[in-house]
Amino acid sequence: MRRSSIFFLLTALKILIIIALFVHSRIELSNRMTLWKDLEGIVSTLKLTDMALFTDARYARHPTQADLFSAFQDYPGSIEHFPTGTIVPPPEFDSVETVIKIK
Amino acid sequence: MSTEIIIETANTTKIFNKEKPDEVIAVNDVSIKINRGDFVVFKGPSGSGKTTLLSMIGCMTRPTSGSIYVKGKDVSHLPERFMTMIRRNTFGFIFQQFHLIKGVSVCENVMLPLYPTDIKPSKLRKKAEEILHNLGMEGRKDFPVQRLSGGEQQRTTIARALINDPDIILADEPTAHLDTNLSEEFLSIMRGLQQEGKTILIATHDPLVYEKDYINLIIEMRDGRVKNIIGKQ
Amino acid sequence: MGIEKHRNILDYTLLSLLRRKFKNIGIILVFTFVIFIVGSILFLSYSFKREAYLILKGSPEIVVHRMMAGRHELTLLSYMKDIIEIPGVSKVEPRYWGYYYDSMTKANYTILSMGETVMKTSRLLKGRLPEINEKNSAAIGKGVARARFIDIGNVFSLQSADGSQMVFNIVGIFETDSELMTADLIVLSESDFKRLVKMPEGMATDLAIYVYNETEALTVARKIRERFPDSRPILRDEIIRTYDAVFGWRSGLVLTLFIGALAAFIILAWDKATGLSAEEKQEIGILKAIGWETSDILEMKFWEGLVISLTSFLPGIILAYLHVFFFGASLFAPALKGWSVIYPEYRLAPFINFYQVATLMAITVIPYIASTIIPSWKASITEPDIVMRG
Amino acid sequence: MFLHPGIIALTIGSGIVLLLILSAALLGIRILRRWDIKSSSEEQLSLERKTYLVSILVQYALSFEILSVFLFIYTADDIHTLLVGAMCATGSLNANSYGFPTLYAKIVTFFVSASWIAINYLDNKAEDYPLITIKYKLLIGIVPIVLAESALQLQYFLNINPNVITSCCGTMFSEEGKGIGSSLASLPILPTKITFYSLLTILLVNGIAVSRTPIKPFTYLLSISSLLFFIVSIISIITFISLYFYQLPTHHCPFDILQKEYYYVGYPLYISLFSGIFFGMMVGFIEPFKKISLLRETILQTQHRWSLYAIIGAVIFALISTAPMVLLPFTLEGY
Repeated sequence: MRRSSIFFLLTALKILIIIALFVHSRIELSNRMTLWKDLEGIVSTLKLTDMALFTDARYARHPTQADLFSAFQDYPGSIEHFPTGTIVPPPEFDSVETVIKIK
Repeated sequence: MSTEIIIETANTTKIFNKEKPDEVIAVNDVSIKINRGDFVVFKGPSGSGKTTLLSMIGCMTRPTSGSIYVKGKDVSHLPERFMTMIRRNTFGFIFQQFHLIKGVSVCENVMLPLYPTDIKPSKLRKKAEEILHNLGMEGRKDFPVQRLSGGEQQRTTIARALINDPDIILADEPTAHLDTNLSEEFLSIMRGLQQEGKTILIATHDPLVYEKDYINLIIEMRDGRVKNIIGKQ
Repeated sequence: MGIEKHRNILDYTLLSLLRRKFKNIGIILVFTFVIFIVGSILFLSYSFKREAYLILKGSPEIVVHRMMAGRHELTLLSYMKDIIEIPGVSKVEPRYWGYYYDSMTKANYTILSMGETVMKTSRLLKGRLPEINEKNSAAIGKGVARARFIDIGNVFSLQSADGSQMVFNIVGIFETDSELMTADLIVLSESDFKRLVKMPEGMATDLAIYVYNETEALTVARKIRERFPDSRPILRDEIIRTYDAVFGWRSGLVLTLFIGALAAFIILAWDKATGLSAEEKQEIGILKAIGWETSDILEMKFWEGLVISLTSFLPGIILAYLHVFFFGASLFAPALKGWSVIYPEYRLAPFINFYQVATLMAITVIPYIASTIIPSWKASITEPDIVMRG
Repeated sequence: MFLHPGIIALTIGSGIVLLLILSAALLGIRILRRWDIKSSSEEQLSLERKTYLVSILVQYALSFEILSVFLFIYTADDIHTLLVGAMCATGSLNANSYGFPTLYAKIVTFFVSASWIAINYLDNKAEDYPLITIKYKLLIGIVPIVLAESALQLQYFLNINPNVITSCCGTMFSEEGKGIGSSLASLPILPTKITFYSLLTILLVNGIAVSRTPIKPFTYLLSISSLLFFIVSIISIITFISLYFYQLPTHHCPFDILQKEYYYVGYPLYISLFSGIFFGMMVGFIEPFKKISLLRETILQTQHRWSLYAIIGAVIFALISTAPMVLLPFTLEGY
């Protein structure tokens, strides 16, 4: 067999694997639909606003509820929260906050 | 036999490093004519300009001034792209150090010159095997070239030079690394090709070559100039 | 204009790559690793983003904090009756929540009371939630249960604001599937919560506002600000956008750092390509002498780049996918965990799409290919007559 | 500016394209100044070798550019969640005044560099490189376009402000609104349809004429009709074609058809349109080069081939855009 054919075959094989993974992802996602519905239910009952991913600092546990004014709340000098601090900064409010103007 | 002029050089000059301190005039004002079917030897010591002349005729490099006509076409000012086309279609090359590509089988080495063309590999392989067969190399076709003997390497280079069915075969010091027996064998192969109608150009300073009686043109060179042209017929 | 020519050149390229096996395999391995890491980061952060988007749709449409001296203060329940008057508002509910630092396990819990709404049973909750005025019972997240080695039916105690220990029966535990949201929760009844933190009457942590028409939320928020200048309304849109920004920032940050590694790799590749060895140079000289054209050599080099990038890119993606979605991004887990004692166990939802693949390609393959252009050209213009000159 | 992966990718990508085109143009200037095909000097030889470098630089730049057009639209689509009021790419592109100009610049860059490659292809067919001056002048002309594109893109990403409420396709292409988008959306449907299909017919007739005998005036007519057809097609997509895909009489957005909900139908639609139009326009563009005797044969063959590509592209485009009108029950009659 020609070397180029082998190369094409191998590449096609890898693309097939990727397609298989893609199919896997779609199946997995559709399986999760009910889970998300249930989670949404819990979120709305408990009136949660945040994920429990980072529990070591206040702004990391509830990034959406962190206040705007204490700029240095555990940041940037807070070495005790170092690993999460590099991953979750205090929210960039200038890019996420909706300005609510009072007439 | 026809007397079509297949190669003509007109005042061909090649200067390396022009207008620099280390300027070298490798070929100086050479005008020769070669007919189709000739067996030509360029004779002269090393540094006499025969290799440079050969590479200009073979469309590998362009002359600094003067013209070169291959089959009547002026190739001296062609861009490289088109020189390559002519080189690929017209010439077969045999180099002093064989210049086979290591790690590649004999057959593929022979096929290499026609890889960048639209020829089907199966067809190309058949052609290569046929040529190798004619040269008595069929048993070696899937050998890696670095394991071949000197004579076998020589025959592989000949086969590679023939793959594109060239009109003209250029050989640069082909016998330099061969013993007498192999040199004789090489020359007889060349003689056979000449009899098939190919034009043979050999640059050499090996007396074994230029003393052969079937050679009909000897061009003697020294210091980039043609010193003497002996035509035998 | 046939296709054979290109395949022939590809054939030869593969042959010549195979002849320099170790060098090329080395490059492919390094490149695969670069793509694997960058790909994992992209997949991971995109999944978090999408998941946050899907789940947090259940959050209250507006949360209203009260600010005092630049700090988050308890909200007065008396605000509620003014807010409910605002046209478009369908419901206002107080939220009671806060943090509890457990010195025994050195963990931070999120304590909250669920107010008046009573949840029907959920697949994601083993047991039940405490009733509104039920004393000394709690539902906890899996993370808390793990940290304190407790289960349904056990009791555990928290120290209240006046220094006394309050004991709670565990009446419910949130299931593993919900850990992403619930791992560190301790859900108490409203009265227990107030007792635990000694919250004065007439106060709540903040208010959750619901509106009839979601597109009116912004207008409602503005009216709340007009009515109570010391309040800070947070829209659900902002909550979702915060997560977009957090994970975008996160992947952006790591990518920016990683671009350094990529640059180093490109320098390596460049070096490999420019440092044309004498042997390679001669090989190209021979090819040109026997009839290969400059553009054929360029094509060969193009194939070389393509073969190396494809052979690295596709496995890189496959590995990244397996890493993130089958092995829970285990390589990144230490960084994600940080110092948290409670860390949710979750299986990420495998969101992938063409866009991520294209982005990944733009970040990794394109710089690599671009860095090979000039070296390829330099190789391609090797003069054919060097083989004649010996 | 957000540190969004797509934005990082696009910024790096446009930096690379700019670098490639700039170095190609610098080489181009050197070549323009010193080029002398008659000379055998070493300088001329090294210039000839540089032409190879220039052409691969532009070729790579073009392929990155193609990827970047799609990535740009897709990124715009992806970041709409970060912007208030944006519901699709239109909204994101509207977030500031640089969005749409960036898109237009990308399309122009795409067309210009593709035509450069086409001319380069022709030029390499003739032994004395007759088009070299035109070619490198065009190359220098590409530089400001690419420069503008990168600058616009950078400005676009730097100036995205999530606080400013943007208007999305709903308002931009609404029939009541003001501005180009709205006036296109409110064009009367029947006359637009008639114009669309009659221009398509003219283009096809010219294409067939050229593919038989590539001579004047058909070659020029093919170019002109391609250009007109391009403009009318874009208008038609906004005015009526997209409506059939959305099955909604009021939804005029030209970007939503790129989304999953519509089975990505926009991609084949735009790709066939762009490639068909490109080849159609190039047919007339290369007509003047026929004067060069060495190129005459090549150009005749090329025109024949390109006119076929133009026909194929236009037919595929027309088929895709007509299919929902014929196959789906939705009609616009009565609106």
